[in-house]
Amino acid sequence: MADQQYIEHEGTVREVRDGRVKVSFVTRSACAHCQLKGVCSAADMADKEVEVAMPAWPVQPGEQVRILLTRSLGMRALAYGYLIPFVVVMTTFFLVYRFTVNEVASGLAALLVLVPYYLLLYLLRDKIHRQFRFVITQKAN
Amino acid sequence: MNQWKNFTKGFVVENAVFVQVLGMCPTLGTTTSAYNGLGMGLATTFVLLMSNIVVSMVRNFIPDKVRIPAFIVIIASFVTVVQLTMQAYLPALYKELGLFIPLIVVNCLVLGRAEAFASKNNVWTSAIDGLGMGLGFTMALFMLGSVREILGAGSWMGFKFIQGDGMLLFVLAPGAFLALAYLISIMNKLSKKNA
Amino acid sequence: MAKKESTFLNMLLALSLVALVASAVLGFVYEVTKEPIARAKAERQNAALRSVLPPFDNDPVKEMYKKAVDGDTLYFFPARRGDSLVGIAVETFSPKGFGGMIRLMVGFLPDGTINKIAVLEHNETPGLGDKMDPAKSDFELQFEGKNPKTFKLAVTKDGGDVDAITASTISSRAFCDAVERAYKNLDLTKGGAQ
Amino acid sequence: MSDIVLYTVLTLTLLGALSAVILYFVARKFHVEEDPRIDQVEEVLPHANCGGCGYPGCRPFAEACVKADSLDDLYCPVGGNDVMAKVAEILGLEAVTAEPRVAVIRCQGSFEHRPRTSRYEGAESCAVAHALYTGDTDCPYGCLGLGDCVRACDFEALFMDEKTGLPYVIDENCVACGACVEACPRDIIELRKRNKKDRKIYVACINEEKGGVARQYCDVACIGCSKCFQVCEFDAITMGNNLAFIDSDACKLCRKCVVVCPTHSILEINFPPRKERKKDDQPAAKKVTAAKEKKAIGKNGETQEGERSEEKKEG
Amino acid sequence: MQKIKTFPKGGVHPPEHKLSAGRPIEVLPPGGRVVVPVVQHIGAPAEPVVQRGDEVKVGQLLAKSSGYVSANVHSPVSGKVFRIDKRFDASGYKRTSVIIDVEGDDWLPEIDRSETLVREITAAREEILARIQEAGIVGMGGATFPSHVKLNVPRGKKAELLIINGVECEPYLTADHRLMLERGEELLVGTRILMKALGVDRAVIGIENNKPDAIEHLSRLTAAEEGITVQPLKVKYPQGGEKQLIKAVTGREVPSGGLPIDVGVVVHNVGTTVAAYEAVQKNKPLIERVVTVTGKSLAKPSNFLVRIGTPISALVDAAGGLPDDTGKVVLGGPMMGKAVARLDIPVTKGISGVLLIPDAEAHRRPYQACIRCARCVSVCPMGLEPYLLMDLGVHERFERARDERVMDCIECGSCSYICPADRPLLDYIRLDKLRVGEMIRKAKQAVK
Amino acid sequence: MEYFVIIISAIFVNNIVLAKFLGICPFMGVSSRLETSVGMTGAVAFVMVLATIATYLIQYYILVPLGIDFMQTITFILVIAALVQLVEIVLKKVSPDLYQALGIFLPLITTNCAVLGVAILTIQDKYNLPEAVVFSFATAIGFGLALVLLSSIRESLELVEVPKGMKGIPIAFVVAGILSMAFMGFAGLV
Amino acid sequence: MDKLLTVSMSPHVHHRDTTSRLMYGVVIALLPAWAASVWFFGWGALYIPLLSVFFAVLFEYLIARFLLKREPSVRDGSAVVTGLLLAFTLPVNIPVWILAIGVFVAIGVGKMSFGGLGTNPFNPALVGRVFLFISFPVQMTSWPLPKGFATADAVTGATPLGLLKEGMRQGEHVADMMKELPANLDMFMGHMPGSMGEVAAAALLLGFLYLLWKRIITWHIPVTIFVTVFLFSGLLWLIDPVNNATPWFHLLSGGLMLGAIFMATDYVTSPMTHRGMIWYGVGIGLLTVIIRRWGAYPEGVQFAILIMNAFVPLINLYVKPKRFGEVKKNG
Ligand SMILES: Cc1cc2nc3c(=O)[nH]c(=O)nc-3n(C[C@H](O)[C@H](O)[C@H](O)COP(=O)(O)O)c2cc1C
Ligand SMILES: Cc1cc2nc3c(=O)[nH]c(=O)nc-3n(C[C@H](O)[C@H](O)[C@H](O)COP(=O)(O)O)c2cc1C
Ligand SMILES: Cc1cc2nc3c(=O)[nH]c(=O)nc-3n(C[C@H](O)[C@H](O)[C@H](O)COP(=O)(O)O)c2cc1C
Ligand SMILES: Cc1cc2nc3c(=O)[nH]c(=O)nc-3n(C[C@H](O)[C@H](O)[C@H](O)CO)c2cc1C
Ligand code: SF4
Ligand code: SF4
Ligand code: SF4
Ligand code: SF4
Ligand code: FES
Repeated sequence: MADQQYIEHEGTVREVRDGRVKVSFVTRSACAHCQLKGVCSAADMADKEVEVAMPAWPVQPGEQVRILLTRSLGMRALAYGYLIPFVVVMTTFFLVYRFTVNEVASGLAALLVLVPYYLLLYLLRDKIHRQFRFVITQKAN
Repeated sequence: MNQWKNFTKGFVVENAVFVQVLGMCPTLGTTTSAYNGLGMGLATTFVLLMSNIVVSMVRNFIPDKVRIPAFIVIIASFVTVVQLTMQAYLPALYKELGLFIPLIVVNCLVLGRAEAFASKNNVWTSAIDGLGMGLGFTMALFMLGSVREILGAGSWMGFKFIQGDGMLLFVLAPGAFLALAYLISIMNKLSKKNA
Repeated sequence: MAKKESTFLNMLLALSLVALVASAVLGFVYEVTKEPIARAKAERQNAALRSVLPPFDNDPVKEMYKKAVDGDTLYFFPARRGDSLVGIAVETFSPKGFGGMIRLMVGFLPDGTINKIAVLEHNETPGLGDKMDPAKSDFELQFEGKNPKTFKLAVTKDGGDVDAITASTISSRAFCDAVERAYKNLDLTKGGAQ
Repeated sequence: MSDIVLYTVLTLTLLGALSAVILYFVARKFHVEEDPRIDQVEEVLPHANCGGCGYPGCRPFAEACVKADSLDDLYCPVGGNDVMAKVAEILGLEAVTAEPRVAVIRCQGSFEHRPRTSRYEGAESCAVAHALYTGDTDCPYGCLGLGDCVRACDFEALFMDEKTGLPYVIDENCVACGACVEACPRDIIELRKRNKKDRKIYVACINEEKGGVARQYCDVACIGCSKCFQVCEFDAITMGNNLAFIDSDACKLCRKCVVVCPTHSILEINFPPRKERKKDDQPAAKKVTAAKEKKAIGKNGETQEGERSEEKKEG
Repeated sequence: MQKIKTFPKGGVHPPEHKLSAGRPIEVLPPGGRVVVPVVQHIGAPAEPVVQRGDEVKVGQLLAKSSGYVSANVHSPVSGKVFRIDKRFDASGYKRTSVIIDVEGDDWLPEIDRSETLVREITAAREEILARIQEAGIVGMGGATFPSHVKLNVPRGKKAELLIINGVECEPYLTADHRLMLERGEELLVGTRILMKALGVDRAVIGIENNKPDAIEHLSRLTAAEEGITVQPLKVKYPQGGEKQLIKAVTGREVPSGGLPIDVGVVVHNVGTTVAAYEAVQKNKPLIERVVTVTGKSLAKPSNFLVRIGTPISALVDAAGGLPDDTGKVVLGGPMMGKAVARLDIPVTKGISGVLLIPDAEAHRRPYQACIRCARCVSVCPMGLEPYLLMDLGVHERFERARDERVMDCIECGSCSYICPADRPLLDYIRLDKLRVGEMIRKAKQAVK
Repeated sequence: MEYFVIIISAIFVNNIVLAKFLGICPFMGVSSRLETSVGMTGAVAFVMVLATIATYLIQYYILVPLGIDFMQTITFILVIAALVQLVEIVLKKVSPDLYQALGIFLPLITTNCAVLGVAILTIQDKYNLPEAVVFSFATAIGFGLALVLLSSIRESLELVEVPKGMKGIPIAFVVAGILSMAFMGFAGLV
Repeated sequence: MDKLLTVSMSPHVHHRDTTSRLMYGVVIALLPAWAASVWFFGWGALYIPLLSVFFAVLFEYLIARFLLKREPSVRDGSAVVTGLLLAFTLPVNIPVWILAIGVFVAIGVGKMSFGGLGTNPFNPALVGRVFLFISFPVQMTSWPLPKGFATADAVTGATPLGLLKEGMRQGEHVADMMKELPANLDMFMGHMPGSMGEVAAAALLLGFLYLLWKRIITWHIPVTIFVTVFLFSGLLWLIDPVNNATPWFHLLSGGLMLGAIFMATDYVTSPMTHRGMIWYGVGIGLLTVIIRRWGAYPEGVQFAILIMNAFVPLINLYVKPKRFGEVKKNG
């Protein structure tokens, strides 16, 4: 692995309340060069928000900060969000197809298996919440 | 805005291919010859022009939040119209362009223009914009197609001017990337000089 | 004019309306182009048939029959002039092309002599294998008027009578393979009988 | 109407309605609309993405402007007041105007004023040379001439003058982004108020050594004699660390200080030539006879430079 | 004699040119004016305790250490303090120094100046540490880290082995070599002292086998000594680097970012060891050291025992005068030494050699594009990728440089030495280290 | 058709980007960072498989029976767009943290061109559903392979002095061209 | 004495090797193969490489000077190596205009587009070669027989690998074809049709020894390629000797020797660590055999090297040298 440990974004502090800080940021890396980035797909340029624990220094709304996520967490998010459901969909499909040899049944089963998957995620959301910790640091300079 | 400027901006300053690097798939995939490039460009231009007009016409009826799907429906309809018409009257070209005709739907250029321009401007201006951008796109495809055909097959618009073949690579996939790379580079240089 | 608010109803209405209009238009266009598309399709086949067969006055497409061979299908189109069979066109194939499947239309005269060959579909390299198309080189000419009974449908390299396209032995072989397949499965009597 | 058209209409309308429902929820629950004003603001920004505003690029700056309640802390040095006025107009806020600034190089130690004492070889980087030693002259404050600042400038506002070995600011190009100030390991560059016609007066030296020592490194060093300080009527000059400093906000460009400086370390730039005092206007270079490269090796066995002169004084 | 060992990864073998190896140490008497910088070590500057005009004696305290990681500075000469002022030193900048006009050679009486070897170590552990600290002893292998800090094993750690660094892997230098030959007995007593201070019962003297006479001499002497052995090592630069030496001798690797003590080892240079002997047994502070003066065109390459503060020009004169073709003057060896712009700078505790390089060899060839030959990667003893670190430096990608462990670089220069494209790899790596160091410090502050 | 053949073909021989020219925009846009390329590949694989299953069912069980397969383009694009968004909202509802983490990790997930292209290709090439699933999966892998290679090369090019006129997009196209040339070596493997 | 002292950072001494020394070392290592080539293919094999070198240097100079506006650095010799190696991969009867196009692509597209020496991710000579191979398949696949200086208009024939592929397409058994194929000894000496520089394995190995002796390259890449090809093709041969050629045949035929010794080892386009080089070599070996055995083209080395070139940045990113002190803390 390239030894870089963090994925970094720059964001703006939105709100400080009850020891939690809301930070918003825009992911820009992908379509940075494209002038029509706002429209080519609906979710592209959404302003995203994360909540983090109060850092060690007094933050103020409006302050520019760096949001850090450890790389391994990013990878884990990828796994939970896309890779595992992907595998689930594929396996369901081929399992059902194996036994029914029916395209409609297996196809629908593959799509619908996402429902329980997401339900599971929902049930585990607190656990996930504990896993995914973001950190903010002050911008250098 | 000055309508003439509005029309011509798509050719150089805001050229979809060379400057904005949009709609790369058809640009690469359909330019095996100048003729094919021209055909694809014109098909796109048609969709662009029509969707710009319609979008601009209905822009005030569409609530903001369903803007995008509504535009997609409109664009997709015109794409289908092109598809059907081409099948009916230009079957050979349709076969050559193949997959890339339906893919006009997702060409960022088309949706982008609808969203960024037509949804904010009146019908006439939008039409000019669509036509200009479309023709600029067509020009780019035509140029790329010409380069590839001349280098790759030693012919232009089907007219053969050398014996034997050219550098075959240019009509194949790698040639598309290479030719486009250097065209963009050259165009960048030229447009910088002009600006 | 004021923009419409994004209420649920508005959105639903607007989008449905757009969809409605769009689909109506599309349905209409489809209806209009249905005929020409069908015609264009038929035209292509007819054009191919006409180009490989001597003049005929029946509709070979109507008399078409199939034969499943080597995991794919051969199509036979008998052509007549008046009552007499003037030739049979065979839509044949070979999977051995450089770029995979190639499909040809081979026109045979009633005695089995090859009249002409048209290329329907191929994926060969432009400038190389695609020279099998009569429009692009004279390769096909050497088949015209030859009877496979005496003319060995194989490239010279393999001991046959066909001069391969330069640097495209593979495509040439596939071409021969397809023609050979057509010839082998051609039942000249059958064409007349049906 | 044929069946086909019917089916078409039905399917698509259904689909359309379905998407509408989905998208309704998307819109309500999820999709954060980008404020269109961000695009508008970004549009008027210079697109230099230089970071001079303190944000990583023009778009983040635009976002910051849109989100901010006032533009007090937001300023694009590249676009300057004009652009900020436009931004303010879009956002309906009050623009703050900032005095336009420009970079100045506070070192005149060109080849002829500063004797070489060694020859630097190695990475073309002021930072590297600075870490190694005083540089190829003895002055530990002066410009190293390896162009870190030039490389840092995104606006082609700096170039290395081959003749003097010093960087030179092209006033028209400089947007006061401060990149060069960051880059210089010796903190030689300062952003100063950009006056009318780009006129400026500043002490082009930051040598904190005592006068005699400073003079040994460089003919045009500020020796901290306070003459300028005394002559300034506007309290624009402060003395400290054997060095004079002219506050560009207080300076009224009267040019009195320039003439009293015994070492010609105060520069006046973009002023019309003075008629009456033509002689003195000649740059100090004249007096200092041509380049002298003191031989480091020649000093072998002698004591260090500073000592000699001071010894004399002591004696 | 034992099996010849070396460290496994990386390293180079530049031509050795040990011109002065056969020349015994000469004593260079003090004279003229000496310049004694108050910072001759890593850590906080010492604070001057004398004033202009004071009369001082040899061995008298001039500047007092100002913290734990700091070191005393003693007067190397007797005479009058001319002034306390800034003077150029080996750092390339002017730094506060005590300047003394030499008058006579008047030593403090408590210093034992006799030649007799005092074998018996009477001082207790604490006493040894105190003496060493008091004597201002710092690492004489070049790092000038205050020795008492290294000898004071932190709680929770345990020293098992002392390694005496007699490797002298730099080309040209012979100071340590001569010291081992001429003062072997003192070296061994010094070793015992350090062993006692550390509480270890084993010590290894590492010597490269291009010094067979030193190996033989010390082997003979150690034959009778229990717990002290001589370890011959294959000639390979930078074997003298602490981490490489430990790896070569023990096979252990000091963890990245860690200290030798993390693997139970403490390394000291032979010069330091002899200085420790003198401090503890003879009560003599660190006021002189052995310096090799050498160079291809030099008339008389020599090894001198000189007082701290003596200008290097005096050394050069004593070695036959500055050759006409001198193009570069380097303090230390050619691989790690520091080039200086002038000869009027003083010898300090960490200067082991003065190398005069003829002009013809003094210049770098203009550098070219990196051809990715990977030689720098294969010679780097720390397993870094110098080509990458340089590119990162040039493009100011310091965060990535940090992640690529630029801080592990020991600045041995093997990479720059080997690069066929003559790239100034180490120059930019130092830039990286500078910036990354700032970054780390800033981050630490932010946490606080 | 054998799955193995489909996989080899979709990844190497007829690589979606290098031979078929689909998804070029994200290929150029996302490929400047290796890390996003990896994430992108995962996301694309998921979306492609979902979209393929959905569109396949619609094609053969709605459009074809009704005789309105000319509506393919318009229905497919709507279905794909809705599906992708649905996945996102659900994810956001179900686990905001996960959603946030993904947001930090990934710039965007939809790559219309490639997804729609694959959906249409499965129909055009007359795959059955299991084949279609394998095909779309392999296509995503092929996309990811090309993307990861290009982005790693582009990252390494950031540390050298690429000529001014070639910097950015042009040089990325040159790399893609040479890659495409190299991948021609796989010709005939299937 | 009048001169100033020079000051620079350490180190102050330098190893004597320079870029151009290394490059000309490669040229020297190529001389035996060149001589063999002239012996087998006549004077053409002498002047075509010379022309190629001339074009390479010329194009590099012109592009650097007039397009990039940089100081041309043609003296480093890398263009010479590129020109020479490109020529060595071509048949001796290559028309000069095609050669010129190939060199232009190699230097212009393959090297200078990226910024010249050291920047190119792909082997320039191979970029040129593959470009020509795809663009001019006719001219690139007609191989003159090794008739020495005898005939001017050489008769062409297929290379051993071409024969093999052709035969396998026809469904012939390899064992039967072995009779038509040249004997191993002939292949080792280079008596077979093929590219100018690739035929004489013996001469190439001589060059390999020279490179090793002069420490211009390390053994890792070539040896891993040889071993991988030998083992993999050997395995296939053991499993199915009817449809697979012997491992010796694979080692000695085609461009494997030239590619493995001179082209896969190009510094710029190969990994930076020894472990990385081994991965890279294994990749090239496997791909070569796969393409030869199952692909459309008879020879796979050129593609295999180019494909693995593309993996080099990834390898460099993930296969790091073993860092000193990266062991678990205190065991
Ligand atoms: C890019 C490229 C495309 C090719 N396309 C074809 C083709 O479409 N048909 C064909 O028969 N050979 C094609 N070939 C050539 C064959 O690989 C090769 O020439 C074959 O072995 C036949 O050789 P021969 O005709 O010289 O006997 C192509 C070669 C290349 C490099
Ligand atoms: C590259 C390199 C080479 C070194 N070479 C030597 C050497 O040859 N002899 C030596 O005593 N110290 C050498 N050192 C210094 C040692 O690492 C270490 O600082 C010293 O041995 C510790 O002893 P000290 O504290 O007594 O100086 C070298 C350091 C480095 C980084
Ligand atoms: C900041 C710093 C802290 C150190 N702390 C200790 C320590 O606590 N104990 C110790 O034995 N050595 C310590 N050292 C000394 C090093 O281990 C090492 O001996 C010194 O840096 C010289 O080694 P070298 O010349 O091989 O680089 C420290 C060095 C530095 C730079
Ligand atoms: C061992 C060695 C092998 C080389 N192999 C090649 C090669 O295969 N192709 C080539 O164009 N240049 C080769 N070069 C020359 C040089 O590295 C090449 O032109 C660079 O890739 C240009 O940036 C080689 C150089 C060396 C030292
Ligand atoms: S000269 Fe300095 S302040 Fe001015 S634009 Fe350049 S970098 Fe910015
Ligand atoms: S002003 Fe500073 S950064 Fe610029 S050349 Fe001088 S020392 Fe370097
Ligand atoms: S990177 Fe540092 S440790 Fe490695 S060889 Fe270079 S100078 Fe030595
Ligand atoms: S030794 Fe020099 S040329 Fe070779 S890889 Fe390292 S930096 Fe590049
Ligand atoms: S992704 Fe295909 S056109 Fe943009």
